[in-house]
Amino acid sequence: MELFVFLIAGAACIAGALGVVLNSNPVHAALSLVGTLFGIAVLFVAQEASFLAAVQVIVYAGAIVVLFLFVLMLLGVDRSEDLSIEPLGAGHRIAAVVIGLAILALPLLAFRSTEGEATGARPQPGAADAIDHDAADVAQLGESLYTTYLFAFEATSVLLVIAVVGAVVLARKVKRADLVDDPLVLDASQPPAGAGT
Amino acid sequence: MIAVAEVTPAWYLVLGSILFSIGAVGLLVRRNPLVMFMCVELMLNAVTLTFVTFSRMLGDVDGQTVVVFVLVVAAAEVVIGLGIIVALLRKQPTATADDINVLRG
Amino acid sequence: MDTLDLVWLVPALPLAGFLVLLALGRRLGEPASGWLATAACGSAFVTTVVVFLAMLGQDAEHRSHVYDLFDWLHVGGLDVKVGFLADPLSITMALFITGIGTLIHLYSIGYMHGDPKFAKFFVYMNLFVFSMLMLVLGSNMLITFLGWEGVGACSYFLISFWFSKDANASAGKKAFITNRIGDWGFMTAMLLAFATVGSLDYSVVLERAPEIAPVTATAIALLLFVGACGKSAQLPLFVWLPDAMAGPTPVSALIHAATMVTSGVYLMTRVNPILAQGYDWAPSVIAWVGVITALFAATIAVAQTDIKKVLAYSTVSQLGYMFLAVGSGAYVAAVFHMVTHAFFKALMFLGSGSVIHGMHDEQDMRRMGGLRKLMPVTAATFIVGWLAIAGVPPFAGFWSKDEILLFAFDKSPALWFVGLVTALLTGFYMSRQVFMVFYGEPRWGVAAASEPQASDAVGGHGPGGEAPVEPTESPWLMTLPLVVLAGLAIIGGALNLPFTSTAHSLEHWLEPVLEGNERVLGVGTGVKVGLAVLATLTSLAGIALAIRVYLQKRMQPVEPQILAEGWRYDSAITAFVGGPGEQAFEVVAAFDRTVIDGAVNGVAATVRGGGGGLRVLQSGFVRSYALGVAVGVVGLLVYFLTRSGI
Amino acid sequence: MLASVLASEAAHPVGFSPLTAVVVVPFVGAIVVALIPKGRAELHRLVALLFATGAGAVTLWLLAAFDTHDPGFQFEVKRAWISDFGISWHLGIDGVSLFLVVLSGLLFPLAIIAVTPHHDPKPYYSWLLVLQGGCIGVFCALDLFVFFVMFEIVLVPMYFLIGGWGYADRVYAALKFFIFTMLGSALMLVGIVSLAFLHRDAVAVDNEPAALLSEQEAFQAQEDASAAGSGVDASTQARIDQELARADELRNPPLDFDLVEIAESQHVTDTSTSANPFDWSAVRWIFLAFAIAFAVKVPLFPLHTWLPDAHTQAPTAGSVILAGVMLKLGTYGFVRFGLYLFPDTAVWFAPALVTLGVVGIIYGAVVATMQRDLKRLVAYSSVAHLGFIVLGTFALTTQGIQGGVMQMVNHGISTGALFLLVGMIYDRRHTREIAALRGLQKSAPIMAGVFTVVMLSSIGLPGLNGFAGEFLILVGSFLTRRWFTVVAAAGVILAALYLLWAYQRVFHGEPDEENATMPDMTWREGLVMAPLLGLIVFLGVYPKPMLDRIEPSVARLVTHIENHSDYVEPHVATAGEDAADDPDEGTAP
Repeated sequence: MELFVFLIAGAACIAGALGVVLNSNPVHAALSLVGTLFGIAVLFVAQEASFLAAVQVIVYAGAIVVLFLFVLMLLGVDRSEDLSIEPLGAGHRIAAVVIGLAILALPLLAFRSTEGEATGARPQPGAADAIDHDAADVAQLGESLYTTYLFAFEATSVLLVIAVVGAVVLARKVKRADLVDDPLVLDASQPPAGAGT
Repeated sequence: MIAVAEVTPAWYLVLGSILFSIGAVGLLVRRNPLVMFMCVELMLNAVTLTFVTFSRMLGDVDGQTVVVFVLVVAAAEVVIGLGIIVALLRKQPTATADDINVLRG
Repeated sequence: MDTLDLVWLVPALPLAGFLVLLALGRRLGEPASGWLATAACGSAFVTTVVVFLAMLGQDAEHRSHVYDLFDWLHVGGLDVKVGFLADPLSITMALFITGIGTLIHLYSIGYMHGDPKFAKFFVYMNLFVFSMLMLVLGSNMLITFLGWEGVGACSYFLISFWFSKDANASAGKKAFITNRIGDWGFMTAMLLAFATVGSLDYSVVLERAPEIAPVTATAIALLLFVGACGKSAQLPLFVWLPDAMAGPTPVSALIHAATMVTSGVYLMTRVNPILAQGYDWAPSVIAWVGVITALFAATIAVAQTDIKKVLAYSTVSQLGYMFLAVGSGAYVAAVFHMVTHAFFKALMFLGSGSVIHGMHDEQDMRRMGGLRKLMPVTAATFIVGWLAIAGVPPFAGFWSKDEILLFAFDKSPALWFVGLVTALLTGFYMSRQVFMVFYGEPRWGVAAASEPQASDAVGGHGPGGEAPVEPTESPWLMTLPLVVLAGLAIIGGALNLPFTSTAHSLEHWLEPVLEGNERVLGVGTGVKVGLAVLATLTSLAGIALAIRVYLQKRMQPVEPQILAEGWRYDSAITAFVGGPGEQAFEVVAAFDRTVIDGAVNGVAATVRGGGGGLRVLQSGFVRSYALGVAVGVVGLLVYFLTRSGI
Repeated sequence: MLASVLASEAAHPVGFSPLTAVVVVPFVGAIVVALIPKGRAELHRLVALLFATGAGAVTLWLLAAFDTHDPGFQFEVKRAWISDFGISWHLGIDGVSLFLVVLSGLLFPLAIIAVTPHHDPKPYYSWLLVLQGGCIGVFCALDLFVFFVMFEIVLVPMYFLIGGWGYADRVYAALKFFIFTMLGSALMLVGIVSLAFLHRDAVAVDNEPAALLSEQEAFQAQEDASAAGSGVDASTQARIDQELARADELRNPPLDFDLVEIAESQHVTDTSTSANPFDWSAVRWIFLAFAIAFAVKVPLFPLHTWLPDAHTQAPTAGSVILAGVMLKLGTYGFVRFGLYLFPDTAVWFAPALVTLGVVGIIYGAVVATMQRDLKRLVAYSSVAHLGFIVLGTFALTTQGIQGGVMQMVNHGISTGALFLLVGMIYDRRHTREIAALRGLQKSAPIMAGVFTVVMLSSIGLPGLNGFAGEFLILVGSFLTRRWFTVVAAAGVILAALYLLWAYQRVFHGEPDEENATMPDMTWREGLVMAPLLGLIVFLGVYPKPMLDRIEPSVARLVTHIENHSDYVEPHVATAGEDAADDPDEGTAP
């Protein structure tokens, strides 16, 4: 049973991922990203992390991707980019692919040396946060979050606040006056891409 | 019924690394900042997947905890990133990642 | 308290004079400041006399008395006190320094009359007397060195007294630096002495001289001799003395004839035990340097036209005699000649000063002549000096010079012969001077045959004497010292008459200092007399020759240019220093600019260049950076995997 | 020694300590000046002067209260500062540092009186005060870390003084100065830290036996308890734990940056015997690190090139302080942190450093002779003079080191005075070109007179301060380094050469009209020069009070060196003993 789940979800993930990379149209890319996200969520469920699966769907599929689409639609920048050209030179693209393959190949190498068996230290019997398969994972997650990682958790709240403020500051409409030396603002006089030294 | 093969954590990990490398390549080849962001998300998800896998395999909930943090950070990151992109694209709708090179040395 | 303790007063009085004048000199003005300075020096003389009498009261072995004032440098083994050594030698020196010093101070009041820096002149003069007294009275080498450098500094001030003339300034500088070269020797000698004996006190060093290894003793002695060469203007360091004539004439008389230049002789006499402890060839070196200098300078003096230059070179020559004496172990004769020379040479310098004063700063003898009638006193006294230096009996010079030659003969006839030739020349050039200045027909106002090459190099205050003026006798302030000195120059020989052993008063007097290092003569009375007669005849011959040439004009004067230019010795040195020497220095300076500083700036440039090169990597393309990151990731992966042995 | 430290700590109850005061006062002053609103130049000057003189007054009090016969550190104060790293606020002065402290206390007020900045008085004065605090701090510090901090603090104000108030090329000069000295002190920091750690390890090794002992104690206690049958009761357990704790403590002693502690215990010694830099022991490298830092500050040939630029471009006060005090940081460092901290290594390195010193003497003099800029000339003369100091220091004899210490002060006085005079000339004529000056003695006789005295002291004329120090150095170094000394003595000739030549070109001759109209010294300038002249003469005629205070400490230092190395101070045959006969016997260690 798990096999089928894994195969289907995994296929969806990879398909979505490829879709993101290969779709010249950003909107399509965003949509195929959704596929991947759902696939991951399913795999979470398959690994008894149902809470994370839910969060995954809500936060990513529900919030982040929608945010992406909002930006795309709102600013109407959904023109497809020409994948056949590479301003940084063909070398860049080749290098990218090579590196990508390397990043894929090296972990696989590692697996081969362990006969395809992922290894790791098993937790001691008396470990505080060992998974109890009868209890709900939400409970256990919550416990570990609010006890062991309480400080980190609080820190994330601060992080989110900062993010919100930052987003507001960045996205607000800038007045013409301070356009002048705003590094993010590009004049038409800016040299075309790739002309930089 | 066909023979049911055992799904080892390794499978998930391999899947994770595949997703990660796809994301990486995408980040490198795509010029549209939004799409680059999506690729970053891909990579993050690949990592979360491996975390969850390990968490299950080691019978330790910490892995999942980390995933929660990853999600939060990802959210924050996206918010800021999109803010920047909005500011950028509003000025120049056709801007690609290569146009933002004011920090050229 | 012991009367000998008063010795500290001797230098203290001029010092006090110096300080007072330094503070109030300007306010006192002329002539009060002059009188005050004279008083300071005179009182020092009186004190010296008191001490001298007190010392006469003692018996021979108690005549050496050390009086320490306070610790100067006391570090570890080194213990140097500011102390004074009163013994026959130092008191003899102090006597004629203060005595002649007072006379010259007196003279200066007249000579410096009307000079804008009248007061300052006496400030320097008192400071000089003080330093000179420290030099001779110091109880250890370091105090002597203090005086040694002090007189050097004073002579620097006084030579470049009229500093607005570059020649004067250069002369002063030259004197100081040349002396410094000698001082290096003195300093090193002191270091060696301390390292060997562990003290710089004469009492210790000299008393333990016999323990010093001959090689060390020789080294010390010769290094001190280097110092003496500098101070007493011997070859090869005599070059500064002729230029030093740029100073006011009283200065030339006091510093560059009577006192300072003789300090080298004093030093060598003082350390005679060390000299005796060294190898035998060491004294011969000194003797030969001395006699060669004497001859060398005498030849130059023959052709000088500047009245003061003649005297300057004759001084060098006479100092040569003194070193000849020291080298031949005739310390008494050396001191003897030092004293007599102080008399007649000071006399002649003051005389020449009086002439220059009377001629309104004319120094070229070719523009003088016939002054005998116009300046009777000056002429008379000058002539006395002339006879004295020429060695005509019974004048002072005869006795001292004769004794030196005697000892030289005993050491080696060769030395004696050179000395004799020098005596001949001395007689000749001194007579030449006298005739050119005081005899013959007046030539002032008449332009000399060729423009004098020397007279413009020496300074005169006020306007130079271009306008033909009637020379006049100097005021009594200037003539009085002349008369006194003339008297001394006549009777000075009485200090040490060779006839009976009791007449050898100076020798007995200096006995305790010389500790039997005085050479024992191996010649009989007959030889002595013979030599004396021969010496006298020689100098008379010189005079006679001069008479034929310059008085009766029977022979053409031979004054080859090369002699007038002092064998071009000085000019050669100047050329070297100004040429290769300066270039060498310039090379080093250039090395500093280019190589060392260049290296530093080079490094800076390299860094800047490197940074510029690395700028290229900072392309500003996000994706390139991302690529970089990715490469890093791969690198790390590879690293970890290989480390885990896959 | 540690005991004495504790004793003195007891002697100084918390609260007042003169050294802390003298170090802190200038810093406070700097803050105060900084707080006074802009544009009130006179007030700034007044306050700055007040604080500088205050510090100076305290230093004079120190001089008065100093116990002449105590060779050790006096007025010592030691308080825990950063106790985790064993860093303590440890100050103290002995004969070596006393006069340098006084010098710093003296020169700054004079510099403030003498020179008024042309602009921005406020930062100028507060930087000057920071500089004073730093300098005094360096001379007082007895803790490696404190020393380093002070050593660094000094750079900053000097950088700004040169860069802010200097002449045409100031920025270049300031940067050069800063980078040069920074490079050196960075190395020194490495040296300090590694030394502290080496010291700790060495202490641990020494403690090992004691540790084993207490462990045995604990073990024994356990044995007895079990032997008695009764289990380990509370008291025994307590004893066991205590013993074990003690053993542990002994095994890991705390870090310690205390100079006196490290130097006196000499745990870290130079074991290597080879000259090959590839198998040197760590200590040699550490010494080298220190030595480079100090050599830059001194500056030793060939690291001197920052000096002429810094001196020439710095404002007059800057040059005065630079020459008067800051160069001494290097030479003082050599004495305190070279000889005292690494006796054996210092002995090993001595020949090299002496050589550099002598080269510096001749080289500096020769280059000085050829300078066309009066200030540059004086700067190069400093190179020569400090060469003498280094020669004396590494001659390792009482006379040499003492002469070196004395010469530090002398050089501070006479070169400081020289720079003041050059500054006065510049203020009047707006040029330092020797060629442009002429016949000043006619227009400014008093200045000429003062210049002459200062010049003669710099030349080393007996009776003036320069000679006393120089001669002691030569005497001292002659005992161990005969031939070097003979060469060095020749440097005396050159000193006369370049200074007299310069004097002739500047003061002698017939002045042209602009030189002829140059005004003479003002009373204020006279007021500044008077104390310096007084010291020049006094120290030359009667250096005894100074030498007496320096001697005990130096003697102690030399014995310290002898105890911790195979060096033996050469025997000087003093009166009564037998003369050392052979002059050529190599007395060098």
